[in-house]
Amino acid sequence: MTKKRTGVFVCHCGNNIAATVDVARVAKEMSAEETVVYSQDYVYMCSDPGQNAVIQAIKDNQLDSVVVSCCSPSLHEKTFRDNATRAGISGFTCEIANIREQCAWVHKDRDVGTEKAIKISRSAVRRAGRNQSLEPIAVPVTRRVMVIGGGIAGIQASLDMANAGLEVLLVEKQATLGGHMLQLSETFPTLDCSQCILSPKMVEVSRHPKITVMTYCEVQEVSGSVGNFKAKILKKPTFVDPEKCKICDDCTQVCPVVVPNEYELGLTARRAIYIPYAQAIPASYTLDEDACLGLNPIRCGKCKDVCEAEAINYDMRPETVVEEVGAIVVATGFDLYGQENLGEYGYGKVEDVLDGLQFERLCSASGATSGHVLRPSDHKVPKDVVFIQCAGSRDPAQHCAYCSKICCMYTAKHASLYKHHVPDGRAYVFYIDIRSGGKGYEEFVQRTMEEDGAIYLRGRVSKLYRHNDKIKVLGTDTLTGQNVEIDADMVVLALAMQPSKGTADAAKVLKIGRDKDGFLAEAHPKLKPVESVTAGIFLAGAAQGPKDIPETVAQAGAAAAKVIALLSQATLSHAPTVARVRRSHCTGCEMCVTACPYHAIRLENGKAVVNEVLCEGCGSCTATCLRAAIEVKNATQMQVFEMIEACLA
Amino acid sequence: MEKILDKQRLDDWIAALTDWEAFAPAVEDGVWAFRPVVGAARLDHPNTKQPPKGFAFPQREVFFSFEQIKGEAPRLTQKLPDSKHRVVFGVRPCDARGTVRMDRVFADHVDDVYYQSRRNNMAYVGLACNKPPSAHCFCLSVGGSPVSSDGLDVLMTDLGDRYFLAAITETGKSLMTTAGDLLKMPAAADRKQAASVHAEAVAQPQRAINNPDGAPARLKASFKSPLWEELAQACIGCGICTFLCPTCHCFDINDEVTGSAPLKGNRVRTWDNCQFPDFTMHTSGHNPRPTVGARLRQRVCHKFQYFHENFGMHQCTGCGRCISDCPVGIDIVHVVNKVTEHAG
Amino acid sequence: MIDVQSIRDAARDLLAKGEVRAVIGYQRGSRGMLAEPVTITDPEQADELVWDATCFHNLALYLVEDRKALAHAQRTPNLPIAIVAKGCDARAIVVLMQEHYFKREDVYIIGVSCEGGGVLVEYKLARLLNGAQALSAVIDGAELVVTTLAGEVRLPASEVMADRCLECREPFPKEHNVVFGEDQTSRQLVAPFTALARFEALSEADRWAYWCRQFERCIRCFACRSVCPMCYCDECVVDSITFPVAPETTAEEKANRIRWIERSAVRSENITYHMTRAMHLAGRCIDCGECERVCPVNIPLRLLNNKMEREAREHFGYEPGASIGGPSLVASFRDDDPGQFIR
Amino acid sequence: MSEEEQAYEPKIVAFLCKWCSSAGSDLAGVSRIQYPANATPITVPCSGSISPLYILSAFNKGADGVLLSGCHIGDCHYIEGNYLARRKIYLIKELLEMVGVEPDRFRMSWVSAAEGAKYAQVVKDFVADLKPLGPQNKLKADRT
Repeated sequence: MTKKRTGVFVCHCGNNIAATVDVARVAKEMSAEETVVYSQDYVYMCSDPGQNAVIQAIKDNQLDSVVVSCCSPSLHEKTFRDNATRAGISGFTCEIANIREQCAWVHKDRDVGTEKAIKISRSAVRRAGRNQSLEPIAVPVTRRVMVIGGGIAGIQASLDMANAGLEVLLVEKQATLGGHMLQLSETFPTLDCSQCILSPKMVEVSRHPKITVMTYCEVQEVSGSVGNFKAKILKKPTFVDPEKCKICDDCTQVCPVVVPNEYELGLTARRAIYIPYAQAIPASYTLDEDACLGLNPIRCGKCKDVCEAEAINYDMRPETVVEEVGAIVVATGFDLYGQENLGEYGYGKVEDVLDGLQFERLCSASGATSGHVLRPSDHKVPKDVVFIQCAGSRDPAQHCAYCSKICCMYTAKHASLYKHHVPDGRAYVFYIDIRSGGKGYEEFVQRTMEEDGAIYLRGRVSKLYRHNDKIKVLGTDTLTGQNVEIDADMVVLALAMQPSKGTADAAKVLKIGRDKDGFLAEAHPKLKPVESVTAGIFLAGAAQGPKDIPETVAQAGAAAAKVIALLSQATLSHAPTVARVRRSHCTGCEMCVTACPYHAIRLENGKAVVNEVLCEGCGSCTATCLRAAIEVKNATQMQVFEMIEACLA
Repeated sequence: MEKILDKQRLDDWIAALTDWEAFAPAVEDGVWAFRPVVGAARLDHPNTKQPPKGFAFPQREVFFSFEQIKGEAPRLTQKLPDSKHRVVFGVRPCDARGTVRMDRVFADHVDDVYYQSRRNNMAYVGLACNKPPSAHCFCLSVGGSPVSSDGLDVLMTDLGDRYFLAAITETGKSLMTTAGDLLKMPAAADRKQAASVHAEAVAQPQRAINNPDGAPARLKASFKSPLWEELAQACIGCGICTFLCPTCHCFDINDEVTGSAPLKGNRVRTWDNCQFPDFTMHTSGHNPRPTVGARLRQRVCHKFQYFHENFGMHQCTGCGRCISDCPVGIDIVHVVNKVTEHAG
Repeated sequence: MIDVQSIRDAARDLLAKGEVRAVIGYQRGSRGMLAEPVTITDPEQADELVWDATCFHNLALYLVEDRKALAHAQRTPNLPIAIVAKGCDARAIVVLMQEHYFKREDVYIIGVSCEGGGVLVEYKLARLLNGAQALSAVIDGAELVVTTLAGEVRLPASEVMADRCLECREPFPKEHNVVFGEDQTSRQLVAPFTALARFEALSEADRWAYWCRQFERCIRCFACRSVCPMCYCDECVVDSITFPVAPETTAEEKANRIRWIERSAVRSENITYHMTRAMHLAGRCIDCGECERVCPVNIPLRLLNNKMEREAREHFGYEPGASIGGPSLVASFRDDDPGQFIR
Repeated sequence: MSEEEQAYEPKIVAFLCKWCSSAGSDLAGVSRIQYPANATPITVPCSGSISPLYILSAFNKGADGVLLSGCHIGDCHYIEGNYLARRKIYLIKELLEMVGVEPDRFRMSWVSAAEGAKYAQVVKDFVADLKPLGPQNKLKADRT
């Protein structure tokens, strides 16, 4: 190796540094270093003349590396790296020795300060002496985005990105777009109709020239990295050609198979061939292969016989397509907390104990009861309804430790809607606290209590059971200390929100982290709330954590903005200070693979291989590797070793 | 010169050697080693874990220190060993014979000033092995004996309550003379007892190399023998056999840098070891002794062939350390016998 | 008590039927009663195999050597290699597989249970025999059966067994293809980490005085790392030359090895070496105790490794050698790892 | 404190993560909080990149004390680097204490970018704790 030619530039920073540090002495001491061929001090290194002096010195002395002893690298590292680049050498050969914030400003004694400044500078000189000339890594990008999940989050993100000119692939597992929002009756706090605000967006998505909607599809495999992902998508057969289907509904009239209707949460039934709901997007029927008698004219074939449009085709087969995209938005949403987990509230055992979404369907004009609140068991109008909040939330001992955030509001909405439907009925709400942070939220809760007359009881329900045709609800009102006993006609549980099954699947396929509750983990809880830990994969909606519609829409917009910014460039630029594997030393033990927070390392033929685009250069691998087989460029163990020596010389 | 020393008076003799720093076997955490004599010295050791070779050939030796100010010529300062006189008590005859071999190596072609200056200030007071100190002793088959005085300045023989001392060298004589009245003239009975103890010692059963004289030629003929790999199969490549050997003398020279502006440090010699896989590693990545077999062959052939060709004697004194301390049972007696039996 | 013939039969069968390409086991050596490692390839050699209380060696080391030899020869064999493995050896094999050093199907594990005993320590036995020469030593239940010239002696096994065996929590090779001997995992001889606890009760000054003495004795023969199946790196970080040289190895790399320690066998370098080794074995050491056994200058290296093992067990719920698929100790973490020491 | 202790200035190597602790020490500077000059900082990408060998090496080269500082748990710029560090550093700390190195020779702290005063305090406390211990000779190489 030819010896480095390093130049050292010591800044006075006016008197900021020079008052405590003998800058001339620092410059002189540095010239004694093996690799230093040029050394000077100057009053303001960052001034124009100072910067020009650096550039000139690099050229005049054929410097290949630079150390600037000055203020914190957070202020001028970029300045001097740019200078190095302008002078024709790699900016990554430039090191900053912070002798202001970490030295001159915190010490008074000139001798002591000077000694420490020498150590800090010498340490930087040693590091620079082993810096490689690196250039940023350029990655070409595919200007296409895949959105996983066709609920409100996915719809909003797709529209925002498509409107910005990006090509969008919207992948939804169900037969229609819309997600859970489609099941809602009204939305808090304005009580406007959910479908009325969602349907236009769904239509917009379906008609948008930049958006390809892929319903009844699942992402099976994703490879590649930011800018260039490859996604393998499974298209499940619907056995109905949406182009031909006229939505005449003749097929469902003849279909002999009856199964519970998922969209109505089992409150009603559907046929094996069905349309999830009337305004489904795409507007077409789906033949449920599992329920159908056999996809075979010999077995049944009634729907095919009756279909005048000849839209039904029993020979459709699952199909896999591979799509290339530059970024991915994950909007896989939530599920309600498993009902089976809440035996104490009789769910599934005691009739007329419903969950929140079922109650939405009871209230909805398009629902099974055409908007009349009737209890499922006997279709009577329930006169006493108990709403139980925090069903599964805020219970670290048995259920979810977290607050599901939206239940206070939707329970208030339910109580309010119920009172609108059944003015002479009584709505009881058991709650722990009321959390109503949000624009107009607190007022809405107050209206529910005061104007709609919902009875709020602070406390938990200890027990409920069927008693004749009533549900006996036992609880405590902790405000009065009284035991409460209610003979209810119906009970509605505000079940906790949990990450949907699709969220768990997506996390696995995309290899992105999940938090302890299973929600998708953001790259940084404060500063990167819509980024996943993997570059190029973004998060939107309740898959990342419980949130309501406006928050979901805002986050979807934010994710879209990040994608738009990312894909606005022809190539991506990535810092070259990434990990490098010494193949001769690697034994393929996989410790670095496990330790890497970015999944940037994989084993290939028994050796670690770094995906330079994913690597952020944190060095967790270096410290974990037992044989120094992996190191971050320009932050190598050798460099640290020499810096330690410099600090103690 | 022959004398009798009352066992009780050993310490007095050591104390009388005021010009000498005295060492004797002592046990620490179950390990016998030559240590400076503090208080009473007891010579009831089996054999020390390490031979006394480190006195003249320490595991680490600084040759010189260097300092180079940027742009100037390097300045070197030689670091010669101190000139203290050191005497070691309780040296076993096999180890003393090891010293003879080390002396040959470090005076051959060039005088190694570091070795010589240490060696010239050393004296070895040996102790005959009335019984073999280890189950793996085989000094008799390599030209030695449990009562050999080769390489010693004084040979002591344990006669029960007293030692029979024989001066071997002038240094030995002066050590004994310094003792003055402590040493008595031996009576005829003492001489007779010493002679019979020696005879009994030599008659003790030992392990044996079957044909030591034929070994050099037979080993030479066995260079390509497949037995080497077979016998070395279990070798783990550690350095026990050679680091504990009284005759192994390979070393490495390194610069231990202590500062870089100015560049300074020490040039240091440390023991090295032909059983380490990296011993013969070339910069190119080529290793001429890539296998355990090749490395075992080197160790054995150096001792029983190459050294013999150079110096006319085996470079093994039969102390048995490499056998008893080998973690996996590699047994030089067995190896030499097996290879020489199947030679050609 | 395991009949050694059953091990021999198993080895012979495996070789004769061509199910394995070699068997790594123990044989009687030339040094009296002590067993030594052997690799046999011929079914005829199976009768040379032995199994007794001197089978100290952790033979997993030879799986590593085998792998290295194969890599050197650029050979990929189509048959597994069989190995006789005690509980500790089997745990070592698990760690090696966890670190992808070889695959499960590459190894045929002939498990041998230590049952109520373990391996002996030569000096403990010599003390009890009072000068008599032992010709063989087999553990039978809680007793050691020693044959001497004067006849058979039965000694309490616990008085001659190695500390590591007395403290062993798993004297049965859980991972195996075939296993001989009873699973007596529940036996309680001495509580695990007893020696460590005794040592830790010393004051800081006494602890330092102790280790100072130990590390000053070290001659850096590297037997500890040479005998360790986990020290399978081609090049140890404390060595100052580049050992594995590949075509892409640059001259700079060769010339600029970091010298974390010097070759001089002095206290400071010795201690850095041993502490680095203990750190590198954290979560990997399965307490076969071989490093301590082979140390020619009696450095109690098990204490260091035991310390790491106990911390990992108590604070991170980590058990080395328990699972082939689990993450490595230092490459993973738990949210509730101890952090009280951090200010 | 004796005069000798007063005169003795311990040498400290301080490994600071770039994102939190180094930034925190910058804030101490901007706030002009005075603290002893004994600790020379080495900025590393993340506390998770600190190999136990760095610590042993610093002691080997004669550091009287070694300080490690990173982002608070949950705040790691690299998500989980400090979790990995916490486990590894715990082990090396235990090992150092086991062989009888004074526990006060080694210190780890979480210092965020907003905790300039905390960084200054950590250094002050460390220096004060190190002074009574005197020079570190246990692990220091004797290079004569």
